[in-house]
Amino acid sequence: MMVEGHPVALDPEGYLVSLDDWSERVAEALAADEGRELTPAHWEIIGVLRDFYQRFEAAPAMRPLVKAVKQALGEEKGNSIYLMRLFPDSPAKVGARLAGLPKPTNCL
Amino acid sequence: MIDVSDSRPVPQDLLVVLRHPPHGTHWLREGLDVALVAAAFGQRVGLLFQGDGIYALLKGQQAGPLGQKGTHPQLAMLEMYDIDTLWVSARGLNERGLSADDLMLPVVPLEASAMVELLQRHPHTLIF
Amino acid sequence: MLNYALLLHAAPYSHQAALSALRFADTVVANGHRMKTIFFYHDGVHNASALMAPPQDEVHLADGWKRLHQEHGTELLVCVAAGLRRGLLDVSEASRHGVMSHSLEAPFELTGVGQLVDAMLTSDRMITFAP
Amino acid sequence: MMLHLLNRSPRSTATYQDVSEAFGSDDHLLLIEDACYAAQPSAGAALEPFGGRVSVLQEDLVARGLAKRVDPSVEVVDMNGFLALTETHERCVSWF
Repeated sequence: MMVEGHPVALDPEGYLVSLDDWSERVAEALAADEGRELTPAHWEIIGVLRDFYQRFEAAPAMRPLVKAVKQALGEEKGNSIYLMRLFPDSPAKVGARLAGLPKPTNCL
Repeated sequence: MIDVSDSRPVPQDLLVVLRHPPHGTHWLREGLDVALVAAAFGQRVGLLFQGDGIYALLKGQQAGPLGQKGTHPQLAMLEMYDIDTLWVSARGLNERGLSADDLMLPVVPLEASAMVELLQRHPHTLIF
Repeated sequence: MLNYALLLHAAPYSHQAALSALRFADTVVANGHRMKTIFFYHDGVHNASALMAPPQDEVHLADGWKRLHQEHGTELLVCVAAGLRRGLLDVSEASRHGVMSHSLEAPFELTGVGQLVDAMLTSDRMITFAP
Repeated sequence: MMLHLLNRSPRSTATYQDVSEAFGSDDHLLLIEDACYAAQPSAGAALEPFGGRVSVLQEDLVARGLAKRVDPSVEVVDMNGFLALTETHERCVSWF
């Protein structure tokens, strides 16, 4: 994938090979790649995910993601319905990809 | 919220006993992974730190050489998985010259008799 | 009849524990119980290696586990997180991770730790064998 | 009532201490693999905390040349005996 003239390596599932490559432009390109456009609501959650990884060195499963969103953004966003609407299929996996976190290890 | 200040430990669905120190082996990491996954699946999980496993809780830990991940971020994350019941062997703590102030998370020290009861009262126990 | 699950942490040929677990599993079925699940975790994931080639005069552990599956329907579950780190990948994980080859085949299955929790909740007995 | 499986030589005193901390008055200890060495009379103190509720796995004992070196207080069981202990004890934990 090319972002602003620089190559960004992705693994076969579209996760960043090197987490240091992440930037907001890269996140937008990753989202465009799967036909999404990032709104301020998405960016809020991406921020929570990146903060989670900074603190705990792991991508969250769904349950702790909901809890982290609740703590950061309040009750109305800290629920799985809201997150599923923003990131259909699997908020924990899709979110981790867009936020430049390691691929969740499939343990969940 | 489960009240752990009671002298009788309140059993959870699963007790994970951690007996190995961080960094030297992968036991602690993989034991904590089981605890986290069980909690993500909605099980109530309690942790018991015994022997050198108590060193998992020591303050001031860092990543190891070559960026080896520590287990302290995993421990800090327990709260996000609603694992807030942490027991520690009182004897193990004393033998290592440690007190609760030296540890990164609040724990409930248990005397030997309470530890026996802890194991007896949990329906499932895994030791790492 | 009881449903048994085993949790195996030990690599083959490094420690007796893998042999102990296989011996125990054989004893479980010989006594009319059900050997429901064997979960391979920690270094135990190496028991699932399709590339294992021990000398002819030693027990072939991977074949031993497969025999339990074939004769008694035992599930052979390998922790995917522990396996990937240690080079145990099936065809789909190999392509998912862009590596050239795979080292794990049916009847071994790569699964999450959630399956271990499930095995614990749905079996009558869970016995751990560790190095 | 719990079955404790132990596989370490009695030289691993820390492991024996951890088991003894968690060993209840109705519990039973089964020595397998290198823990067979603890079944010798000379290992004496290692098994003191377990109040005579100790078995050892025969085939591991025999393999190690210890068949005739078992303390009389330790019960010798074969693999079927091992299985029987897991039948009568609802929960089993392993120390290593």
